[in-house]
Amino acid sequence: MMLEIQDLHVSYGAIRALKGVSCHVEQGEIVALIGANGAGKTTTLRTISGLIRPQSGAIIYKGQDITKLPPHQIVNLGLSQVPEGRRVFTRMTVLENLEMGAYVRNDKANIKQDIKKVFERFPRLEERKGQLAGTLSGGEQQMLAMGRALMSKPTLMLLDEPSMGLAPMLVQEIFNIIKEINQSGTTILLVEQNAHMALSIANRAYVLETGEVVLSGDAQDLANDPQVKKAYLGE
Amino acid sequence: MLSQQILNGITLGATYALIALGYTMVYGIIQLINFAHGEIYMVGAFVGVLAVTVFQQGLVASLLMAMLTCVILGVSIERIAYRPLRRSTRLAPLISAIGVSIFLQTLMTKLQGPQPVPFPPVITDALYKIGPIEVSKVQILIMVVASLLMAALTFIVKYVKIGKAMRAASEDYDTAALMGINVNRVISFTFAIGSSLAAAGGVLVGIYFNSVSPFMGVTAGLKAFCAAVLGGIGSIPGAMLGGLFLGVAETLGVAGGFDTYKDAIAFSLLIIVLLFRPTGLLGRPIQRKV
Amino acid sequence: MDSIFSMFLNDYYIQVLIMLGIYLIAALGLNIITGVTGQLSFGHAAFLSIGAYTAAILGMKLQVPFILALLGGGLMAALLGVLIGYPTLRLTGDYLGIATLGFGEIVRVVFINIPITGGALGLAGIPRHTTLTLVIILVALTIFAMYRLENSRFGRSLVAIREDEIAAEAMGVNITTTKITAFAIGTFFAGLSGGLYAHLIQYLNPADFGFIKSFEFLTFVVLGGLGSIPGVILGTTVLTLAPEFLRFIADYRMMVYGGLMVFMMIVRPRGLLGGVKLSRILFKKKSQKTGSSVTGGAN
Amino acid sequence: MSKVILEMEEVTIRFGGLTAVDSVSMKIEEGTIRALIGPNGAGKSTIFNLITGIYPPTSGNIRFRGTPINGLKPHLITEMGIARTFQNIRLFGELTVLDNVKIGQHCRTKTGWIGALIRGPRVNREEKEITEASMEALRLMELDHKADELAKNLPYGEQRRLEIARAMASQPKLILLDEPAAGMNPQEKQTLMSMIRKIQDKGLTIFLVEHDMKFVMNLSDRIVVLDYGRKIAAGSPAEIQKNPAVIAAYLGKEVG
Amino acid sequence: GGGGTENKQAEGEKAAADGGDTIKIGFLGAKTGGHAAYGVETLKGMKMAVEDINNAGGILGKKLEIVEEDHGSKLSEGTTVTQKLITRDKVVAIVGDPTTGITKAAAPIAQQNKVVLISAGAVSTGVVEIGDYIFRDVLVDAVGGPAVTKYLKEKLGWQKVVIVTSSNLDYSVGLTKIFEDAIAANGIEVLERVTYSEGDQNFSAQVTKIKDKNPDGIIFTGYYTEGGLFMKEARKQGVTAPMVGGDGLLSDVLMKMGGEAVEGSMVYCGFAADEARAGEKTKKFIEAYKAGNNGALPDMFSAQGYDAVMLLADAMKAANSDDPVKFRDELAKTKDWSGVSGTITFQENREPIKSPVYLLEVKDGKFQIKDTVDVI
Ligand SMILES: Nc1ncnc2c1ncn2[C@@H]1O[C@H](COP(=O)(O)OP(=O)(O)OP(=O)(O)O)[C@@H](O)[C@H]1O
Ligand SMILES: Nc1ncnc2c1ncn2[C@@H]1O[C@H](COP(=O)(O)OP(=O)(O)OP(=O)(O)O)[C@@H](O)[C@H]1O
Ligand SMILES: CC(C)C[C@H](N)C(=O)O
Ligand SMILES: [Mg+2]
Ligand SMILES: [Mg+2]
Repeated sequence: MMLEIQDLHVSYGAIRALKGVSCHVEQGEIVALIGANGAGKTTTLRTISGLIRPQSGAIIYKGQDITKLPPHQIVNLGLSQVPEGRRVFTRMTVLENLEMGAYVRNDKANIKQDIKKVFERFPRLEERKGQLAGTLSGGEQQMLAMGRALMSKPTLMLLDEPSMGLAPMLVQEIFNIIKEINQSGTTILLVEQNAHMALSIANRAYVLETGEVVLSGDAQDLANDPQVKKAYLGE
Repeated sequence: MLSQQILNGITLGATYALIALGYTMVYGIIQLINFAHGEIYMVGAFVGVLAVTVFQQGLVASLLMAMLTCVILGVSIERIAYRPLRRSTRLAPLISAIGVSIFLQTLMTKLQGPQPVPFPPVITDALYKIGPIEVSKVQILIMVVASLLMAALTFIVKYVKIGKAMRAASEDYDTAALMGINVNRVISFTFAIGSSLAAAGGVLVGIYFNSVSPFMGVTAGLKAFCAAVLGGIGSIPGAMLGGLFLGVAETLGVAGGFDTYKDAIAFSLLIIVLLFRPTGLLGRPIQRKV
Repeated sequence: MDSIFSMFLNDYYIQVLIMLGIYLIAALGLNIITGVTGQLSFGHAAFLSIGAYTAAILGMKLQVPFILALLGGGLMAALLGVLIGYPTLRLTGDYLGIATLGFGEIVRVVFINIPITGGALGLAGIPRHTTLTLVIILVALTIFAMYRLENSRFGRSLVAIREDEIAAEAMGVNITTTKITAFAIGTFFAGLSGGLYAHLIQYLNPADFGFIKSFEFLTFVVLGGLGSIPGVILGTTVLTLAPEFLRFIADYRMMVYGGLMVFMMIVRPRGLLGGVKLSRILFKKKSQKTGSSVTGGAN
Repeated sequence: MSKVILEMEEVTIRFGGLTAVDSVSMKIEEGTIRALIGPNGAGKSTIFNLITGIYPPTSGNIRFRGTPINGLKPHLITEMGIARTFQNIRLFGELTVLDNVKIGQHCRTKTGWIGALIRGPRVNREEKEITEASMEALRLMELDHKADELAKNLPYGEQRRLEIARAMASQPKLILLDEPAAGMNPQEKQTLMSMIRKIQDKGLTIFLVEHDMKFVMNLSDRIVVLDYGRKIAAGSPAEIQKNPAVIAAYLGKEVG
Repeated sequence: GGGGTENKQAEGEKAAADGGDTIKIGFLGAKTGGHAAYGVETLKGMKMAVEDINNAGGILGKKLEIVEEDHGSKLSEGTTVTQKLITRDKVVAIVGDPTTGITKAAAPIAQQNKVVLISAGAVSTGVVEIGDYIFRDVLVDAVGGPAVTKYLKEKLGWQKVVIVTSSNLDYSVGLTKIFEDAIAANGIEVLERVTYSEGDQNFSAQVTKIKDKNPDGIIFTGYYTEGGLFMKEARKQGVTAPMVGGDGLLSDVLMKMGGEAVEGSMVYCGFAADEARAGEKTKKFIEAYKAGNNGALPDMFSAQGYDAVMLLADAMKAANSDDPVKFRDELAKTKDWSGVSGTITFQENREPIKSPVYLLEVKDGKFQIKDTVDVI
C-alpha cells in the first residue's frame, strides 16, 4: 500500500472539517476524491502534505508514519501536491517557478530536459516563460502549477482541482496528462469538482460529505450509482 | 572641496549601505521591518571592541567573532520573537521587534553603561592623497567590504539554491514547503546572513567613527532602513545605491549650509522618491492583476 | 469635580491618569488609521506635536481660550494630515509607513529650526489647563465618536479598504477620499491629544516627539488589538501603566518592558483583545465564529 | 432590437510588448446574457478589467449607456451601474457575510462620517434600508442563513455566490461575472444557473466569462470568442458550437 | 485644578508634621538612557551629603532621606516622576534634573506645588524664570560664557573662530547664543557656523567645511562624546585649532573618544577637583569621593549634587522648618555660601553667582586647571 489514512480528525478552531476520514491509495492507482464544496477534500490533501496538523488519526506513507513530519520532509519522500487555487510564486518568473518545482532534485541536466517537456505540454507557458507568474491569466497559472508539480518527479501526486479555470481543450489535456504520468509510474490522488472526468480516469473513488467518507469503491461503479449521479454528476 | 565632500558622502553612504543590506535581506524574505537590526549592529560593534581589548585580536578575527556572535543572536531572536508570529498580522512581529530592540538597548546600557566607548585602534590608519582628495585606509576598507558583501549576496540570492528558496519562501510559506523547502531553515539562514552583515557593519563603523554606544543602532538603523527603502526594499543593489545616495545627499546638504536640516534631508528625499517611484529606485513596480 | 478626584487620589495618580487619557485619545486616533483602515502610520507623534505646539501658541501668543486652542490644535493636525496624506496615501503598506515616519522626522526638524516654537530650547511657560475631568470627558467623547464611525456606512468602507483595496474600489468606494478622511480624523485626535499634553506638561521640546513616540502609539494599538476599540483601550492602559508599575525593579524596568512586549505579542498574536468589537460587547450579539485559521498562506 | 447598454470600440491594451486585448469591438444589448469565452490567457479577464476601470485602455473607447467610461476610476464606474465579481475571489475576509454585502451598497447610499457621528433619523433609516436590501441580496443567492459568518470561513462555492450577492447589492444595470461556476460541482452549477436567470429577470444585463460550456451554452443569448486578444467569432450558442475556428482554438470538439 | 491646591498643602503639612523622624528629598534624574551619566553622578554627591548630615545628627532632629527615581532620560516621564516625588512621596525639595531640558519640564510642577527644586546641573537660560521655588547651584552659561570669551580674546589673542552647535540640544543652542553675543561684544570674527545632531558619529562634512578657514579656535557648545569625535575628525583632516566648550564637554569620555585629538582642548565649568588648590571642605569631599569610587575624582555633577543638598539643609536650619514655603525664603537669601563646588550667592532673581570660573585644559589625557577667571 502506498498511502493509508486512518481515522483522520481535523478542526479549524471550532469548525470540524474532517470527522474520521479513512482511505487508502495503492501503488500505481488513480484515486479520486469527490464531494461538494466544503466537504473537506482540500483539508484532507493539506493534512497529508503536513500543512495542517490533525487532532487525531494517522497517515502512513509506504509503511512510514508521516503524520508528524514537516511538509518539506514529506515532499522529499516523493509526495508532491498541486495546491488548490494554484498558488504560483507570483513574483518569480514562469521559468523560476518551474525550477522551484525541482527544488528537491539534484540532477541538473535532467531538470533542463524536464522543463522542456513541460513546455511541450503547455506551449503557452513557453511563450510566457520570462513573465512574472503573478501576471499570468488564471488558466495559465493553473498550467504552471501543474507543470511545477511535475518537475519534482513525485512517486505520489496529490492534485487539488487541477482542471479549475481551464479551457475545455485543456481540461481534456490535463486529464490526458494525469493518465500519462500515472502510466509512467506515478500514483495519483485526485480531488476534482469535475466528477465526471475524474471518475472516468480513476480506478477507485471516495465520496466525501461534510468531513466523512460516505461512499467508496470502484470508480466505474460509483459513476453509475444513482445517488452519485444525482448529487455530483448533475444528471 | 566638493570632490572631498562627495568622498565623505560616499563613505558615510557605504556605512548606511552595510546596515541596509541586512534590512533588505530580512525584509525581502519575511516582509518584516526588523527594527532590532540596528541593535544587532550595535551588539556587533561591542563584540568587536571586546575582541580587540579583552581577547587581543586583530581586525579579521574581531570581525569574525562579532559576526559569529551576531549570527547566534539574530537567529535566536527570530526563533523566540518572530517565528511564533509568522502567520499573524504583519504588524505583530514588528511590535515584537521593537520590544527586542528596547530590550537589547537597555541590556547593553546595563552591561556597559550608557556612555559610548572608543573603538581601540586595530589597524593603523593612513591617508592617501589622490589629487585634491584625501582617502583614508579605513574609508577604502569600508567601501571594499561593502562592495564585496553586496556582490556575494547578489550571487547567493540569484544563483545559489537556497537563495531561490528564500525568494519562494518570501511569497508563500506553505507552497514553498510543498516544493520541499525547509522554510524554517531558510528563514534562519536569512537572519544569519542579515545579522552577520550588521555585525560587520558595526565593527567597521566603529573603527571608522571611533565610537560605539548602546544607542548607536537607533539613528543608524533608521537611516539605513531609509536607504533600503529608497533603493527599493528587497533589492540588494538597491540597498547599496540607496545608502550611497543618502550619504552623499546628507553630506552635500551639510556642505551647502543646510546642516540644521541635515536629518530631514534623508527623509525629504525618501518621500520625494517614493512619490515618483512608489517602490523605490530599484524596486520592482507592484503589478496589479486581478 | 477635580477637587473630588484629588480627595481620593493623590496628584501623582491623577497625573498618570491624565497621561493615560491623553495617550488613549491619540491611540484611538491611530487605530482608525492603522487598525480600521489598515494604513500604516509611523508618524503619529508628529501630529501630536503639531497639535501641541498649535494649541500652546494659540493660547499663549494669541490668548485664544483653552478649549478653542485645543480644537485649533486638532484641526491644524488634521489639516497637515490631509496635506501629507494626499500625496502619500497612494503608497501601499510599509512604503506608506516609512513615508509617514519620514514626515514625522521632518516635522521634528522643522520645529527645531523655526523660531515660533522656541526651537531646540523648547517652548516653556504654557499654562496648565488640562484637568482629569476634561480628559475623562474627551476620552469618553472620543470613544463614542470612534464607535459611531466604525459602525456606519463610512466605517464599513474603511474596513473594506483594509481588507481589499481593489474590491473596495469595485464596490464604489472612493479610495483616495476615504483614506484621507480617515487620516484626517485620526490626526485630528492626535492633535487634540497633543494640545492636552502641552497644557499638562507645560513645556514642549521637539525631542519629545521623535519616531520612538510614534512607535509607542503603534504598539498600544497593535498589542491591544488592531481595529478593536476595547483592545486599544486595554493595550494603551497596560502599556502606559506598565512602566509605572515596573518602577520597583528600577534599572531593569525597560528591559522587562521590552521583554514583556515580545511576550504579550507571542501569547496573543492578534492583540490582547484582537477581533473584539465594542458593539458586540455592548449588545451581546451572538458571538461571531472567528475560527482562527490554522494555516493560511503568507499572503 | 433593444438598447445597447455597453459598447466597446476598437479597444486595445498592451502590457510591455504583449497585446493582451487587440482592437476588440462589441455591443451588448440591455437585458441579455452575453458570454465571453476563449482559451486561457486570451484576454477575457483583461476585458473585464478594462470595463471596470482597473486598467485604462491603451486605445479605443468603452461606452456605458452612451457615456464614455474609459479612463474613469473604478468607483465611478460602479456608481454608474456596472458591478463585477473576480476570477480570484476578493471578499472582505474579516467581515461578516452581511457586512460584505452592505459594502456593496456603498455607492447607492450617502451617509458620510459626519452623518455617522450625528446619526440622525435619516441615517438610521438609511442603515435599516441597507440591512434590508442586503438580506434581500443574500436571499437571492441563498446565503441569508450565513449572514453572521465571517466571509473567509465560507466554502469556495459559497464565496463565489457571496461575490455575486455583493455585486448585486450595488444595484447595477450590468453585472460582469468572471468564471462564476469555477470550483462548483454540477449540482451547484445548476443552482447557480437558475440564480443568474433570476438576476436577468430583474432586468439586469449579464456579461459572463466561463469555461464550462454546458453552463455557457445553456445560459447565454450571444457569445463572443477571444483568442490571443482578438475577437475571432461572435454569434448565438448554436453558431459558436459549430464554428470551426472556435473548435480549433478553444472547444477541441463540438459540445452540446 | 484650582480646588486641589489647598488640599494638597494640607496634606503636605500633615506629612511634614507626622512624618516624624525623616525629611525626604527627591532625586530627579536619569539612571538609564542617554543622560544617565549626569544623573548617576548627581545622585552620588547627594548621597554623600545626606550621609554627612545624618552622621552629624541630622537636621531639626530628623534624618534626611533621598527618594530616588529614574525617568530614563525621557521628558514626559520626567514630569510624571516629579509629580510622584511631590505628591506620593511627599518630598519637601527636589534636586535635579542635571539637564536644562527636563528641569524646564519639571519646574512648573514643583512651582505649582510649592516644593523647592534645585538643579545641580542645568546651566542654560530660562530655568529660574519659571518661578520662585526654582533654584540652581551652578555656574550659569550666561556668566561663564562671556567671561571665557573675554579671556580667549585678551589672554590667548583669538581673533577668529568657528562655532559648532548641536542643533537639537537645548543646552548647546543656548550656549551658542551666549557665545555669539560675547564674541560680537569682544570683536572676534566668526568664520563659519556648523551644526550636527545628538548621537551623530560622522563629522567629516562639517570638518571639511571649516578646514580651510584657519580659525584660531573652535567653539564647541555640545556634549563630550560628539566633541571628542569632532576633534578626532578635525585632526585627521589637518585642522590644528584647539576646541573650547562648556561643561557639556566635561567628562573623561572626551579623552576616551578624542584621544590625542583633544589635547589642548579647553573646558570651563563651575567646579573642578583641583586637589592642589582646593579648600579644606573641598579636599575632604574629594577624599571621601575617591574612597568610595576606587580613586576616581568627583566631577561637577557630584560636587553640585552634594552642595544642593547642603544648601537645602542650611536653609531648613535657618528657617527652623522643613516646610518648603518657609525654607524657600531662607534659601533665596543665600549669600557667599561656601560649598565644595565653590562660593555661591543667589541674586535677586535666584540666579546664582559662582566664582571663579575654572578653565580646564586637556593635558596628557587629563583635565588640568589652566586658569581661573573671576566673574565678579
Ligand atoms: N482556514 C480555514 N479556517 C476555517 N475554516 C476552514 C478553513 N479552511 C476550510 N475551512 C472549512 O473546513 C471545511 C472543509 O473545507 P475544505 O476546503 O477542505 O473543503 P473542500 O472539500 O476542499 O471544498 P471545495 O470544493 O470548496 O474546495 C469547510 O466547512 C470550510 O469552510
Ligand atoms: N499586468 C499584466 N502584465 C503582463 N501581462 C499580463 C498582465 N495582465 C494580463 N497579462 C497577460 O495577458 C493575457 C490575458 O490575460 P487574461 O487574464 O485576460 O486572460 P483570460 O482570458 O482571463 O484567461 P483565463 O481564462 O486563463 O482566466 C495573459 O496572457 C496574461 O499573461
Ligand atoms: C549634562 C550637562 C552637560 C547638561 C548641561 N549642563 C545642561 O544644562 O543641560
Ligand atoms: Mg477544496
Ligand atoms: Mg481570466
